[in-house]
Amino acid sequence: MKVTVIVTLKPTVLDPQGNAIQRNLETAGISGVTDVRQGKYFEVEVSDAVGASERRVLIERLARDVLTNPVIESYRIEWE
Amino acid sequence: MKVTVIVTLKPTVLDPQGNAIQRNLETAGISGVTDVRQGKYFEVEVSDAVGASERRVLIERLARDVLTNPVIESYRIEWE
Amino acid sequence: MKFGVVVFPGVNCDRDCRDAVTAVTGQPVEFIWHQETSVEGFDALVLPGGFSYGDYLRPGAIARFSPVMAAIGAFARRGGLVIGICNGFQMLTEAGLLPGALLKNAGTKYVCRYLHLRAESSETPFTCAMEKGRLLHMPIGHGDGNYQADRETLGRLEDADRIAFRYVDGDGRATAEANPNGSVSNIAGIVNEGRNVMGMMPHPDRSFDRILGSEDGRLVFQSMIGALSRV
Amino acid sequence: MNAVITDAELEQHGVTRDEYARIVGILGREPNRTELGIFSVMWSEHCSYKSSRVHLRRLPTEGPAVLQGPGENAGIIDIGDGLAVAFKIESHNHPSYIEPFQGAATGVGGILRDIFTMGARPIAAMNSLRFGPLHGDLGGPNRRILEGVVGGIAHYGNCFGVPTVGGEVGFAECYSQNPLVNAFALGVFEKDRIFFGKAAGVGNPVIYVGAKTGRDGIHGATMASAGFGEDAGAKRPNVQIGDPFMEKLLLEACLDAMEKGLVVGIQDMGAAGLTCSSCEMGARAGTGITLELDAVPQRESGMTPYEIMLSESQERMLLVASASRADALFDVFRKWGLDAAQVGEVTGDGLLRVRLSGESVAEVPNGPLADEAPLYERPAVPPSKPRIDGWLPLYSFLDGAPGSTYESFREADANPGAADYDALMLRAVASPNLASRRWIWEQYDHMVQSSTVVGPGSDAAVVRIKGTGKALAMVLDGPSVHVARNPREGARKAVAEACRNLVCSGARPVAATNCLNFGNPEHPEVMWQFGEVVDGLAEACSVFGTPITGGNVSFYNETFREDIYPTPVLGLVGLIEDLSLVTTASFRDEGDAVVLIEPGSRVEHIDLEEERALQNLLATLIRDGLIRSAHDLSEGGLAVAAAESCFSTLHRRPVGARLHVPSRLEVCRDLFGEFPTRVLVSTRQPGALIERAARAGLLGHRLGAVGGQRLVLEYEGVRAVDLDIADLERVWADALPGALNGRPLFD
Ligand SMILES: Nc1ncnc2c1ncn2[C@@H]1O[C@H](COP(=O)(O)OP(=O)(O)O)[C@@H](O)[C@H]1O
Ligand SMILES: [Mg+2]
Repeated sequence: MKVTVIVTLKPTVLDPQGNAIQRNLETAGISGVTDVRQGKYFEVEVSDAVGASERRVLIERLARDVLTNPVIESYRIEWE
Repeated sequence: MKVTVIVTLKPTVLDPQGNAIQRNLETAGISGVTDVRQGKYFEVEVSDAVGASERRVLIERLARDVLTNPVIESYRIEWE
Repeated sequence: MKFGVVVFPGVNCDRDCRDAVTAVTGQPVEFIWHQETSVEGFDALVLPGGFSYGDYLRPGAIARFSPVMAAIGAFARRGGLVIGICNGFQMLTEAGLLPGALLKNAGTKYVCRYLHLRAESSETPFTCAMEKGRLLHMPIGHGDGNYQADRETLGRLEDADRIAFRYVDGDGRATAEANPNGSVSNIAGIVNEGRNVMGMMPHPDRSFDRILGSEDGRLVFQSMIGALSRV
Repeated sequence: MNAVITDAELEQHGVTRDEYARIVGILGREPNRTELGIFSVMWSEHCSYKSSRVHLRRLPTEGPAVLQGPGENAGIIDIGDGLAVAFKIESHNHPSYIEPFQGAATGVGGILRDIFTMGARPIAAMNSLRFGPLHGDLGGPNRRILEGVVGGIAHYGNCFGVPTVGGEVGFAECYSQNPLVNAFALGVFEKDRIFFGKAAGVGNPVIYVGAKTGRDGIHGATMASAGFGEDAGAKRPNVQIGDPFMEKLLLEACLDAMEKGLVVGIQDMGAAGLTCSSCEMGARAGTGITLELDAVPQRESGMTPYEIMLSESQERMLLVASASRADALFDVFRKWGLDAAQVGEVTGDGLLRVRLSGESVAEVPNGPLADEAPLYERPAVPPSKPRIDGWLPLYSFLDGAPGSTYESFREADANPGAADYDALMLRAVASPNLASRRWIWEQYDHMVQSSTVVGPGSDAAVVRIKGTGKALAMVLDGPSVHVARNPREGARKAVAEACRNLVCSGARPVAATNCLNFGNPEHPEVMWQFGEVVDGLAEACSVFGTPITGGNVSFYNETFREDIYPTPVLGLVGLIEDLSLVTTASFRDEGDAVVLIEPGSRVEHIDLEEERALQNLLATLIRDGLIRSAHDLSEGGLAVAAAESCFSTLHRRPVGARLHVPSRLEVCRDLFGEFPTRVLVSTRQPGALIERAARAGLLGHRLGAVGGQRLVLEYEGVRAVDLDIADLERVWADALPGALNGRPLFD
């Protein structure tokens, strides 16, 4: 089964990457974009041998403990 | 207005970061995950002064020409 | 013969490239600011290493939109010599002047070390001062040097003798252990179809003086001078 | 604008009642909250050095080469040819515990700004790190901290484009919840082009350039002035994110503007941000500054004056320009794609005036704010019993090693005849404090700028100065267990060892910087340690003629009330007059003779005069071309120094050596024991060398020769160690990556 985890910087945390992209869009001929924030997108494949409730726990732990740096990031899980 | 762009590696392209995460899952005590692929997640804020149709063109161009390297990646836009 | 070193915000090997070209060729070298729209008057261009625009988004991705890139493209189409080193290689692939892409290293970490390269072709303006199979000692320093291309592109590179360098061990074998970043087929450098544009991850600009550990990098710039004086 | 300040607020700000009374005295009235905030950061331990200043005065700070001592962003020395060198070390311990990657990254960013603020282009960086053990209960968290810290240093330095050429890493239990991250940077410039943080010229515009101000890091300086307890998590919103690309733009733009003569005064916004930079610049020039907060570029909406003044957002600079040339300055910033804004003006009345929407929100005199911080002579009492048992400093590398390694050495030391020295040798080179650091420094770009002559891995790093035949050698050194056992003696040893490292590389030591990492200054034992260390440093630096041109103090390194070891980290800079003198630790050719140079008696205590004799001897031997390689003996003693000299280099595969170890004490101590003032050299003229040593009052033992594929150490006719050198090197090289993967070689 496939699950998606989205990790984004907390709103008040500076995003140098997003800033640099936004600030240089004019040179790429794109104007009107006032803000860009960059996050991470994970597609996670879980073995079907793992039961449904176990899976929830597993993905929660993966998202919270491995994929996210809780000091600066937060996460969201999209179950399909 | 806020638009989300998701950029993922094409399925045939190998993903060093996803692989590294997956390799380290066992040490983190997480088993049952058979694959992890890492992509990028962009939250883009477009000025309200930009009209709706213009906005579509703008975001398409941003996603296709800037945020994605077509040799290895593909993108998806989520209009809200 | 005038060399131009193109300066993008965030590159950090611009001075190294200038110093290396000056030391090896004795020819005049000038910096070209990324906002320039013309590269008129230059005989060869160097796209240096570093972190243009922080390498945020993807290495070389934002630099591709700088005004000077259009001029560089036209220069290349006219047959001008363009060498991209490290971040410069990444810019050339992003700009479509070289095929393939440079992904994050297989180990995901930045790697800075000396290693061995094998010159795979002496039929390019960047390698003509080396015999085919020649081993070179040169450093790398990158986090995204994992060269990847689809099967068809690879076939074309192989068939047309367009692979300039491969990572090898001290005995000249292109083994998996000798590959520092996971590049397909141990590729460290390639040329375009016209053979006048080369991208390479290792740094000839850091190996032009024995005191730095090696002077094998000189051969690359000597090749360029040789090729330029022949036309 | 007055508000009643409560006791709770004072406590929150770390301001005592007495300090508050002093503030009221200076202002002649009660402060408002913004003013209290301003005083609290400027008078925090981190910014004001209120507990350390009385001691720091005892450090030697002057010498013929010193152009700028402590008091500015960095110290400056003269290296001839019209060139000067700025260098400094700074700690980022607390932020690195909270967020290892960003904490270490922003530490690197801060020290680089200190260097280029003065007009120097950074040409080298180093770092000194301390972590808890990678094995055992806290092994997992400690490994993650190490990986994060190293990744952060690499991220920032690599992108900025400064080669990270060296450093040191140590492990001990006391750093488990309190890692140390000390970052050093060094830059070069023309000696008549030094810039200072002075707000000169009444009417001149005050200009802000760089990243926008956000709510990050508010009260970072106060945070670095308190220990960690249960509430470490609550301090997390303070985390700052580094933007090395922005910093690279600032570097190029600032140097460009200075070159064009557009800068009157300049200072980075580091700890205490806008507050510190504006009031210090005013205080140095004896002027006032008016700030219009509406003009300050802001990342978030609705920021209060308090937040704007105290924000520690990274990658920001404050400049004073002459009124007539401000436009040209803005042009430079525009070229580099940087946001800049005039945020104020220099005034003649000595006041820091802060205004928002036309209204005054704070008004404080610059001078007293910057210079009249309270000064404490805190109680200092020696501890009733030493924390470290006397045995450990003999084999200091065992601190933080797995229990079994520790025990094997303890047994061998007690019963030397029965031990297996091959096994001990393998354990020694695999121990955390001795294992190869390659896994770490390969992540650092140590070659950018094409000037690295000797990179990480030798005794000192060597960077050439382009355009001259000269080079600079530099080293960081902080032997913590020795200092923990005996602070004064340990500090003397640290200076001696750092200088010895420089001399081994062909340099003459010129000047020093230091970072003093200590526990809670309110603990009398900690203040005693501090005073002792300062005296040890002062004495040794005077003997070696290396004045201290600056540094940093980091107190409150404690977690759950446990203080760390007193950990002074010395940064020494030396000059190599000619590139031909550059010497490394590695043996070169088969057949070269190997000689150990040491004083007549082998004791733990260091004699600084003997040390000076050794260093003078070595310097002249190198100058006269007698030395092929030179390696200082430190952790792991003779056996480990010999192994390190054999390991592979850029230019050759590993090479063996067959050495006879002179018998002085007993075998374990003679092989692995750590005694000061010793170097291992290789030479083609052993006879002449030994004779010259004797004339200098030192012993030169001819131990044997370089050659073969095995390292053989004979002791009293027995082969104590006999190992294939490639095998030994593999164990040494694999130990750290193995431990980081949770697969240590020995447990
Ligand atoms: N241990 C020390 N030895 C000598 N000088 C020191 C020491 N600690 C701090 N200093 C000096 O005190 C001044 C203030 O230091 P600091 O507040 O760390 O500077 P910055 O504001 O650049 O961070 C500097 O000039 C520094 O060199
Ligand atoms: Mg400073």
